Amino acid sequence: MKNKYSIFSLIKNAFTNHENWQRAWRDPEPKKEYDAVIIGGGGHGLATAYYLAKKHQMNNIAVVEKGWIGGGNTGRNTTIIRSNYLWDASAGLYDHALKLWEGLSQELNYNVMFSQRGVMNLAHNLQDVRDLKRRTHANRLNGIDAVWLSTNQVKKFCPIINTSQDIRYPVLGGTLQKRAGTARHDAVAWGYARGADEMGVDIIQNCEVKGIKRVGNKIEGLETTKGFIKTKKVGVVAAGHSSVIADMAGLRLPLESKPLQALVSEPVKPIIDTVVMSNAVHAYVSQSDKGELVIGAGTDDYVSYSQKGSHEIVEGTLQAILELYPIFSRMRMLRQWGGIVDICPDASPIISKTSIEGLYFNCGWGTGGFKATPGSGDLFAHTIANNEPHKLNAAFNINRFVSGDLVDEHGAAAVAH
Amino acid sequence: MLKYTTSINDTKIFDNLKIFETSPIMKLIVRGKSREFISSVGKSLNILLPNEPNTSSSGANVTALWLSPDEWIIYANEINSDDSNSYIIESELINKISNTGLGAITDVTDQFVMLNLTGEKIYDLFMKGSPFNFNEFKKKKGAVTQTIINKIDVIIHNKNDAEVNLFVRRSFSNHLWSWLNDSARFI
Amino acid sequence: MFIINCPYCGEREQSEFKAGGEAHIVRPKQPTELSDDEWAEYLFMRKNIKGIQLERWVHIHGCRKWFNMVRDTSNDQIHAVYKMGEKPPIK
Amino acid sequence: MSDNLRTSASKFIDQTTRVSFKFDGKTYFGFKGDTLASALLANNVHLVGRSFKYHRPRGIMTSGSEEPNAIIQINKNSSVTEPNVRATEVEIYDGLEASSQNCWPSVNFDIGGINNILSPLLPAGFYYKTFMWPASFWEKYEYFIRKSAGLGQSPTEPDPDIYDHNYVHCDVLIIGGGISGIMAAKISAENNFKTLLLEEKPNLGGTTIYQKNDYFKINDQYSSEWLEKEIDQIKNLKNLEIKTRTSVAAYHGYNYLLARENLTDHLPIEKKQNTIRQRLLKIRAKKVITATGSIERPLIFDNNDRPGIMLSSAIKKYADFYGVACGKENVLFTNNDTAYETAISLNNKGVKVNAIVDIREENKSDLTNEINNAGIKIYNSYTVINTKGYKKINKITIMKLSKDGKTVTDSKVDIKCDCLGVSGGWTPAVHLFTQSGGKLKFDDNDNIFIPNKYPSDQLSIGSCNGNLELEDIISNINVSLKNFLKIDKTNFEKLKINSSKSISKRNIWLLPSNKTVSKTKAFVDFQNDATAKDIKLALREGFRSIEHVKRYTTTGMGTDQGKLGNMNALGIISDTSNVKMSDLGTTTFRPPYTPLTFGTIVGRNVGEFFDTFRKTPMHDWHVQYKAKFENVGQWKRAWYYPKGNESMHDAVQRESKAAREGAGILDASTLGKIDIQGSDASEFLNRVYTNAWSKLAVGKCRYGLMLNEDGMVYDDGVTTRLSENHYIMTTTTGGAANVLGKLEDYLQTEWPELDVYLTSVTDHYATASVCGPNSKKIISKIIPNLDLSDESFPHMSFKNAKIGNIKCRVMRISFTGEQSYEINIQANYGKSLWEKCMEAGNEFNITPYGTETMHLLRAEKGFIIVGQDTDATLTPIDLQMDWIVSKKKYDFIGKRSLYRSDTIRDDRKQLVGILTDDPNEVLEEGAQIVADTSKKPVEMLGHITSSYFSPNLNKSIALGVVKGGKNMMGQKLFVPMKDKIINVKIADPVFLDKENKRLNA
Repeated sequence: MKNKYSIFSLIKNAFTNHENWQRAWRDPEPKKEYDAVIIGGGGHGLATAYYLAKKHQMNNIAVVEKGWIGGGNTGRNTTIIRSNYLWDASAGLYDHALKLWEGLSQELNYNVMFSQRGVMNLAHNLQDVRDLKRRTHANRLNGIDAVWLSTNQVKKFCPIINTSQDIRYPVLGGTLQKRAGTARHDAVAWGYARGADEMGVDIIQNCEVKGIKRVGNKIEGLETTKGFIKTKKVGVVAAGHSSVIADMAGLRLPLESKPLQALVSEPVKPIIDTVVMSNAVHAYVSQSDKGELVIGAGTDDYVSYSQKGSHEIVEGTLQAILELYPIFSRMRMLRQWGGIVDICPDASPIISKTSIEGLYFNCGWGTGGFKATPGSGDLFAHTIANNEPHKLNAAFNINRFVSGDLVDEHGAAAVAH
Repeated sequence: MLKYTTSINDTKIFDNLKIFETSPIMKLIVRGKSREFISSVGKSLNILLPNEPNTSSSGANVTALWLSPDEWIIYANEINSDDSNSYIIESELINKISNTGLGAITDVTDQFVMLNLTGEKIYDLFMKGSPFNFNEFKKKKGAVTQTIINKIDVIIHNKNDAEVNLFVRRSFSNHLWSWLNDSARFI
Repeated sequence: MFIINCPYCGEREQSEFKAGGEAHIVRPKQPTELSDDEWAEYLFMRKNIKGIQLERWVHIHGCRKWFNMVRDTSNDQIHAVYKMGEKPPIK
Repeated sequence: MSDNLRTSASKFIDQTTRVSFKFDGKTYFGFKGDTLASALLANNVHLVGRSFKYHRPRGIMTSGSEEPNAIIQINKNSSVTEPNVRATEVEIYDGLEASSQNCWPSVNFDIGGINNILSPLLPAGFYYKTFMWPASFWEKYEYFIRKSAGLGQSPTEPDPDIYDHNYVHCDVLIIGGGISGIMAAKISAENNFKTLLLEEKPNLGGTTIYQKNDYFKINDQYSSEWLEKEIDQIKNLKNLEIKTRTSVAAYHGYNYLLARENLTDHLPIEKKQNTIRQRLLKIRAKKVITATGSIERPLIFDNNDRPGIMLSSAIKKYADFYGVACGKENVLFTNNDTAYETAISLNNKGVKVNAIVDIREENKSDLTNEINNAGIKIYNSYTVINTKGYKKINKITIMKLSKDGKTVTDSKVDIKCDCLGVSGGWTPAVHLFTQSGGKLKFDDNDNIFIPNKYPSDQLSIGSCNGNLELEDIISNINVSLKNFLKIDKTNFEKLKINSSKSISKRNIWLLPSNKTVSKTKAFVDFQNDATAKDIKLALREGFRSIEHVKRYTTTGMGTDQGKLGNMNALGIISDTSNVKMSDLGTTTFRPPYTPLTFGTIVGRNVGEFFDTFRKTPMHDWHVQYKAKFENVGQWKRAWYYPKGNESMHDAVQRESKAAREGAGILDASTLGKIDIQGSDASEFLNRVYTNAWSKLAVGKCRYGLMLNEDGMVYDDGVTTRLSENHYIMTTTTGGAANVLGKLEDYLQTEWPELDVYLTSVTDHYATASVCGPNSKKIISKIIPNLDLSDESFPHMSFKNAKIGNIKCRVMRISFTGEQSYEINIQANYGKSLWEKCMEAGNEFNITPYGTETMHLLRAEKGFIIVGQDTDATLTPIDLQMDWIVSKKKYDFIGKRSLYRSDTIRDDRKQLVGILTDDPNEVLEEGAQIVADTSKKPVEMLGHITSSYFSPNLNKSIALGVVKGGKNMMGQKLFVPMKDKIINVKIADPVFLDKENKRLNA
């Protein structure tokens, strides 16, 4: 590796005042032609490129990004990583990702700070209890390490939660997945970019796709702001903008792009050392290594690409936070932002071939895509390289919306954060 | 005989603000579209159903509030006795409107609790929980709005300077009542 | 938070409204005669436009009436509202 | 350390009122009107904190909300303590306790200081490059990283304070009460606009209000004197509301702004009790005028972060406004004229100014002469290359700048000082403008970004619009406001203005020194310890985008959100990578402008008001009889009625037996009720329900199942035909609002031709459901004249009735499988009706039962509960309710979806009954069902949806969904639990009275 990262390389470079570090990735102009082009330089897109090169020896490929890599939902999410999903298909997909997370820093020689501090999901009414118990039973049988916690066990694991039974929606218990946790979002994009670049992948930033050229039902190439790029395979990993790209190819997708907001507090010394999620009252909180409380809010109900949501959503989320953590009332919101999430009717993603030969889509991750990054990239790479889905993403094909075989995490378990 | 138990049955007085529930007050939802319907309702109640949005009209016995192009709420100006829930106006309208297929009449007497608020501070109170812009509303006698106060649906009728009638669904009324009282401490 | 001009009640805060997604997707008159693909088109497939979109809203905390809106989803500017059954204003 | 630097009296400070406060345990005195910062400086305390990464000693740097260093913890009390407060914003009061953060054991001796020595190992992004070995160790590394990160301490007890909200609607909102804001407010209000003026500081007047300088005059008076008169005038304008201590946090689309009004933080402790601490104003303004001023930039040079190094404008404010000298030996370092104003102010107060170091080759302005006359030495074309003094600056070293400004020449000169004022020019505060979606343009002349395109009806004036000099500010206001407010004249067109002009300009983003950059510590973001060399490293490593550099170096990510640092960072990036500032653009400024307390955002929507609750007319009775309640949607429903210290299980067993053996009564008022009228009512029901309705006779009731368009079960309930064109529909408790919404949607958008009206009457009726063998006797006691014979009043029919004078509706319908009557009466008679039933039922042991018993009783009969036995993935066919799906009907909502290739499959999950081999074993709801436990992963066939011990069958019963279950009757399966495997078999879901004898008994 051109410059391997380690404590030793840090010490070595300290002597030359860090003037000799090489670029983490090149900044190339697009070639005339590639064997495959990935649209979208977010975590999922860069991971896809990385695994195409690493596992499928496709090195003559490019990632085109209209802005800067990792600038979309990768750099805007609350970094929750877990695999305690209900349906077999989802469990398979997300646990595959979780296993990759567990060795990712070493795999990439880039510290993505994957922190297995555990994720708790709280139950606030009797149906929550049924649903979450159902999930833990399914998880156990699928070999996923989620367990049911009584209210007292919840309190024990996270003492600052208000578990009084007199509050409006008292905590009736919860689930805990210990292997779950968080990671450093930017590092994931940068680590994959550096790794892919190392294997010859061209990462082309500030390059917006303007059109998709096809002859008959075959992909011929892409019109971009940096000129025409010839290629027979295009993998679209454009999250909120998936429908925009699909439209260029004359496709329609079962997606709606909606605003999702998040916020952080000012940094404080460690106060909460796990991740707590509550679908019923809409509160998701953890604490970053920097000390900020990282809080996820909900989505608005309208389509928007403005990357702004309504204040009422943030207000509602903080109401729930103070209901569960009254001690945070004097904490202060430092930063608030919005992203664009593409949501499928069944709240499950699409990792699939399309009716057009050589065109592949990876989208519909809604509010929960970050956790899947390595798995998504690995399986999408497999799908593109072999023109066939891997068994782990077979269920996430576009055709399910025609046949009716949905993977309805939504119906089965509220929002898929 | 059956005892009559209202939801609030209380009066609260603050500086420049008084709130209490008025009951029993007959209330009907009147639905219809045709001109014939409008005139027939008008005759039976001898008032003109307001067709201008966010307005009301008042007759000797009843007041009619515009709710939507084909929906009005009609409420009695005087309280009626609590040992009967059969109303002449209702049966009259059912004959003239429902039974003739001109529209629909629905008794909502207890669907809504009617709160009466008087005093200079009414709108300062509303401002604490309602996104609605009352700047013009408060100046316009007879004005009507449907909006939300502290996330609860309400119908507000500007009855007079510094007097409004507020309608809220019965099951929400206790919560709204305690929120109004809590808020009144800070105006 | 938008200000929405309800065609019946006038300008109100967004919190009184609920969005209902893409407009002018007419429910097929004879669903049973559609293929699975055609039915899926109606049921799930959406334009999800970035730019000027025609969409449905309802004044849920007001007059409870549904209406249509012309909105630029790239900056959330509302260009027009029009009643159900009316043609979208040319724009 | 206790020497007094209070130099002169100031009318802004009440020197007659001494205020005592504690800082780091030591007691100090200040005056009413002081901020914590000014009071500390008056006591010659500069060192107040340690930096985030290197724990370097840091002092007060500014006088406002842009402060990056003086970030402190307020209050010791664990419920009201507050981290990360800016000393420059805290108004002192008696009993105030404050302490330094991010240092241990003390700010004077901080172990973390070691990081400063280790700093060569801690370049930007070092953590991405290490802590990876051994893999399993990250959690341990992270533990220490987390401990050393973070600034202050979170409270650990609930907040006793009250927060509030107000919605505000105005014609014109003016943000900022400096000279521009005040002029705008006067113009706006006097032209009959309902105007609101907000100022974040306790007083109006901005920097002008303390400007006593012969070179800045309006109508031949000091600009301060002129402005004071203006302020006195506008205070009486009737159209104008003024709020100070109110800072605008966010500027959203459609001129929707959020402002925080601070009501008690400045008050003595006893005055803070039981009153509102902060109020969030939710402002909707027709027009917005932004007059937020500008923020002075520091200069970037080696060791530019020591305590005693401050913004020149801050030094001026402390002197002119608070009457405090920040040092005894002052030096100013600048690239523009404003530092000269500071020097003049200090000199006029007899505070010593040793020198002015000015990077400009020359400076021709009135102020220069004044400085020369005062005998203050000016070093033109010089730059500071280093500073000395660990906990307080004591010396600077300067060198001459080369012509191109890229290097330094000649010999070093040392200048002694205990306070260094720096001025790198001014940055317009465009944060709110950009939050609102505004687009900026770069002005190369002043090196600033200024408003270009307004996204809404708004205007920027004053220095936040790039008008940095008095004359421009006023002339621009006159022009722009006329056209913004559509008025033909303003009040300020004939003012006589003298203001000194700053002619010469020179800007160097990163000042050169005799060392290479990579060997210096030139801080750009002071709080996050991001230096110029960090930025250069990021660029070297290929982080090109400004957002990348920001994230990699954490520049601008501190609690000041880069108010001081961002412009300098941009400048350095632009120089290093040869990209024009205009092409580089800025990072996005995100709300809030200054950090906003969670409590303020939430207001009083906590505790009782966190979410709305709904009560039935019988609620008080349930409370009186000790019911336990269950949340169903927003409703509070009676769950069960324990007697004495009865357990839930025992109570439910007792209630269930009583309901079948004697009589039971349930409060069913929460069920949704929709009044349906119109000549097309029957047709409408045909379209929304899966079964047929046209033939339902008047006076009869029918159960209906409603699907989503995707074919999945959505809601269910009994609908009664009251007359030819009049029905009443009941829905599930939780589904009521959604069902009405969905029906209105179809009616208005898909089937406008139908003559149907829907009206919710859920709250109009109280519903008491009396069931059990004795129910008929009880009803007949309450309504003697009602013919209850099975012939005239069979199951699934309805009658109008009267109790005394009171009309009511009686439905004979059953969700328990028992003979059962449902009385629907006007809500205000509900409680009384309930009591009547209890009284009448007394002799038959009538037993009130809650939702839990209801669930058990219906399960014995195999009735489903939508949402418990279904989860939006089950069709009526899956529920084995084929009987309710009309084959004849041409169409109904969801019909088409039932015939998709995967929804017609036979091996879908189907609802079945489940019995355990051991009749005393009660299955856990949610437990999974399998056929073969041997192979891993175990294939799951389905799960248990409902499970109870049935006292009436004296065995456990359960419902569940199982793949292909309907063809597996009697088949043995397993329910694998954590610790054991339970043997079960598939059974008929109807466990009790399959022939429905009890219904008609």
